[in-house]
Amino acid sequence: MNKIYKNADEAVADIKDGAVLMLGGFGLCGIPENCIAALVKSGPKNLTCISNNAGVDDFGIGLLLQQKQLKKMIASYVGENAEFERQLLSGELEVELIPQGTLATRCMASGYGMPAIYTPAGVGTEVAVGKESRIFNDKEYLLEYAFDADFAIVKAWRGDADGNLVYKDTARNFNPLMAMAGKITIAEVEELVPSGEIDPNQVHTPGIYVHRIFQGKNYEKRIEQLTLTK
Amino acid sequence: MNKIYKNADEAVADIKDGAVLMLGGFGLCGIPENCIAALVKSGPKNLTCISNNAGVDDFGIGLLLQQKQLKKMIASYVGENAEFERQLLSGELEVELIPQGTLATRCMASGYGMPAIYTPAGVGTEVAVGKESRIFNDKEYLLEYAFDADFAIVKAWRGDADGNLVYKDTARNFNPLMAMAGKITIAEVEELVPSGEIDPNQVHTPGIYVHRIFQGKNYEKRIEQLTLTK
Amino acid sequence: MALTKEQIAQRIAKELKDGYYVNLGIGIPTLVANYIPEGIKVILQSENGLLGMGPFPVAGKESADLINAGKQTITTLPGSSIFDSAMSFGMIRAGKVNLTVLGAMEVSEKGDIASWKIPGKMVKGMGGAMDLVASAKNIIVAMMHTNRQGESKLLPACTLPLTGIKCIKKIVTELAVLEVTVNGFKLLERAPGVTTEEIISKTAGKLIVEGEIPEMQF
Amino acid sequence: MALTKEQIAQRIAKELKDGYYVNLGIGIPTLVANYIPEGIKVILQSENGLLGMGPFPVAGKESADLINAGKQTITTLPGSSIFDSAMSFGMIRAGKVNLTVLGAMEVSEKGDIASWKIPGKMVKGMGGAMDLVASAKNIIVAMMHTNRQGESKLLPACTLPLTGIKCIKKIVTELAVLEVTVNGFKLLERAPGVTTEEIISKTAGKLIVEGEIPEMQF
Repeated sequence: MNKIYKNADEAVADIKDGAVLMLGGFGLCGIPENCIAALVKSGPKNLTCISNNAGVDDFGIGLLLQQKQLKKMIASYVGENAEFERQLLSGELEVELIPQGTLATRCMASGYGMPAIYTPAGVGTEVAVGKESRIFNDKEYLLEYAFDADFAIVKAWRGDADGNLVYKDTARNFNPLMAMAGKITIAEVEELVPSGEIDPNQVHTPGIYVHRIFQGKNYEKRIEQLTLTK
Repeated sequence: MNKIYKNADEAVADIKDGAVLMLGGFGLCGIPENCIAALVKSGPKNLTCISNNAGVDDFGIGLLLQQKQLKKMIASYVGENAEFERQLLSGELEVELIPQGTLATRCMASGYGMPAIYTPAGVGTEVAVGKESRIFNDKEYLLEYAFDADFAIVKAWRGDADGNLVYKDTARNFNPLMAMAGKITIAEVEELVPSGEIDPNQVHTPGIYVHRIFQGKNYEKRIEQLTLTK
Repeated sequence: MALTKEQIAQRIAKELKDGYYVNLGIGIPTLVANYIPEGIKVILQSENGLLGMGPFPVAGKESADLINAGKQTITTLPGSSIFDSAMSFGMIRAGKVNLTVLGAMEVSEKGDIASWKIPGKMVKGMGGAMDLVASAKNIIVAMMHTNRQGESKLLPACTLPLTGIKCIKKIVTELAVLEVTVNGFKLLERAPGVTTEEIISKTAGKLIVEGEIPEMQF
Repeated sequence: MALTKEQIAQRIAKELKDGYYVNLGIGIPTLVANYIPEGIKVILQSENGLLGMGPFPVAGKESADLINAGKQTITTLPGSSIFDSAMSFGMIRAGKVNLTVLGAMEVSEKGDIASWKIPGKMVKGMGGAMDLVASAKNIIVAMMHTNRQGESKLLPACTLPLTGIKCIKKIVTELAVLEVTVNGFKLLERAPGVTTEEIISKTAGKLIVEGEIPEMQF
């Protein structure tokens, strides 16, 4: 068994035109920088990207937008990105907006083998249009389906040869959920350690969910809103 | 805000006759020993206990059985307990058997605000009788409802004043799931530390789910099946 | 005198109770954190996966890995915990968060809220707002009483696309504190020096004014 | 010669592939761990919340906090991970576990399995068995071909309460390896020295015997 890949180029090499990708991260926090750069280089087109946000103009998923590699974006919030807006208004890019908790739970449902979940988010709004709803205990819920992806691409702080992952602070966000939802899950980590160095009790994503792992390099980890106490 | 209780007696003092309790643990591993002892002492009757197992004759939930404090047991596996069998056959005790994964997921659903979940476990068996079923992607699933409890009583390895919990090894099992499902959640820990001593990244149960916490004492931690490599 | 944004936040902060877990939205709600009453402990939840949000970091201590739902650099506190987005919305959905404070474009007399989309303008998305309003048991809206055109934001029915329905319990504006009841907006308090008449004139939805309306206390 | 229990386990172990995540039930299935082929890595899942189950501990190293689903004291290995019961069954339900091996009282020619309950006897419960059989994509049953009364356990239809339906893919008994096909049990291999006629006589469900049936290789 070998899950270790040399680098991002090797890990994403078989991602082809039309693939459905999940990309971890919240804003620019905890995004798989190396894999995004490798995808810009390898250049698959007509991608569907499932990610909470769409990056900024010159970083994160914004880089894939610049290269016009995206056909569809599934996200909860897509501000902070002028090129995104341009492609959306011109009809080049399709967008599906999903409440953030629904997005997260639909990923988890996939990793937990649950075909669908019930959530009250969106009841009575345009999000509910065309969806099945049901009352439980006098409260209305929408039925939302699990979704998976051809490839889930996540970023962790540490990982080991068995594919076990540990995230750092709020860079965790969607990463463990998407890791569970990939038909093939690719994890890039800041530090790849030999199996045995991570306490089994502190593993956030068990290796069973991770198919490929590599140690990323040159992490920029850009801060979107630097806010300081004066 | 004070979640810290002096001891088990104080923490379970308001558990009255007829209460519905969840008790963490798998077999005798990770059970809330101190709270069980305190319940034997305080003596509420007609309890409904939701727990994966029912302990052994003289330990764990078996102690509550000895005192005839249980009206109903909801579990996945109830072997290893002669008194249990006697009460069951004599009709003193009602038992509801639930597949283990269904039991776990129904607890989690409660903590995640999901009123029901779909699982294939039990399809085509007597577990499915009277239950709603539904086909997703050509596979049949049962609709199973979230359940909560008046009190969830869990055991963790470490905890802090904010109620954050960390479990040790497979003593984790049902504990984090039940901790999320209690209207009131009581956590007993081997070591209670000041807030700040547990790395936020290593918290298994965030304090928001825990209402009462105390440092237990005299843990016996009995081994059910000592099995050694010779 | 109409309240400043800081004063709106300050008034909302009076609703906080010891041990409350609170989710604060972007804008005025964020300011509520500056006015937590002395002697009580309030734990802030950030829906990107943090309980126990601390203040912004001092220069040099910022981390790209530690941000809030507004993507601002923040800090943790002793007793903080980190979790994934599913658990974060799980605890919100399960009603474990005691109070949610958020902004709005419009609120209806039924408690409906519109806050995420203006037809004809670029739609950025609902983020976590729909999950929050559909799940939280106790929601306070912090907003201006009227929009830039001077039109009331407290309406018989929302005109903009909805974020959620029948969910808002209380509204604090620069002019008033109002409760959403089954019979409409009920005026609870006036901003110091603001007349009941002014509030009536600026509230388009059904407004219940019973007896003497007290001034807010700070 | 009919296989010993160890040999049944040994034969099943030949189904293991490098990188497989495997859940082994109590009894004969547990013995499979002793015969993992050289040169491949197999990760054992224990449904109480562990991936990477190691051997039983040496005396003095046992821990009450570290047990398997059979409640036996065990150890972890480098690369192990621990999780709660919901995630454990989540990964099972999601089909992430490549192979499940478990015992049975009866298996039907449709792949139904009965393994948890005998009417009139004390019912201990299904534990995780119903979740496992309903979820796993690849299930091998390890059992004796006949019961203590000499009656076949491979039946047209199960007579005992079911654990799951249409889920068993393969059966290894002391006499044979059989595949469950849409047309019934298909005989794949005979135990060394066991005749096809003996297997036919001890299989009550529909049995497909095509051509020469090879002997098992160890």
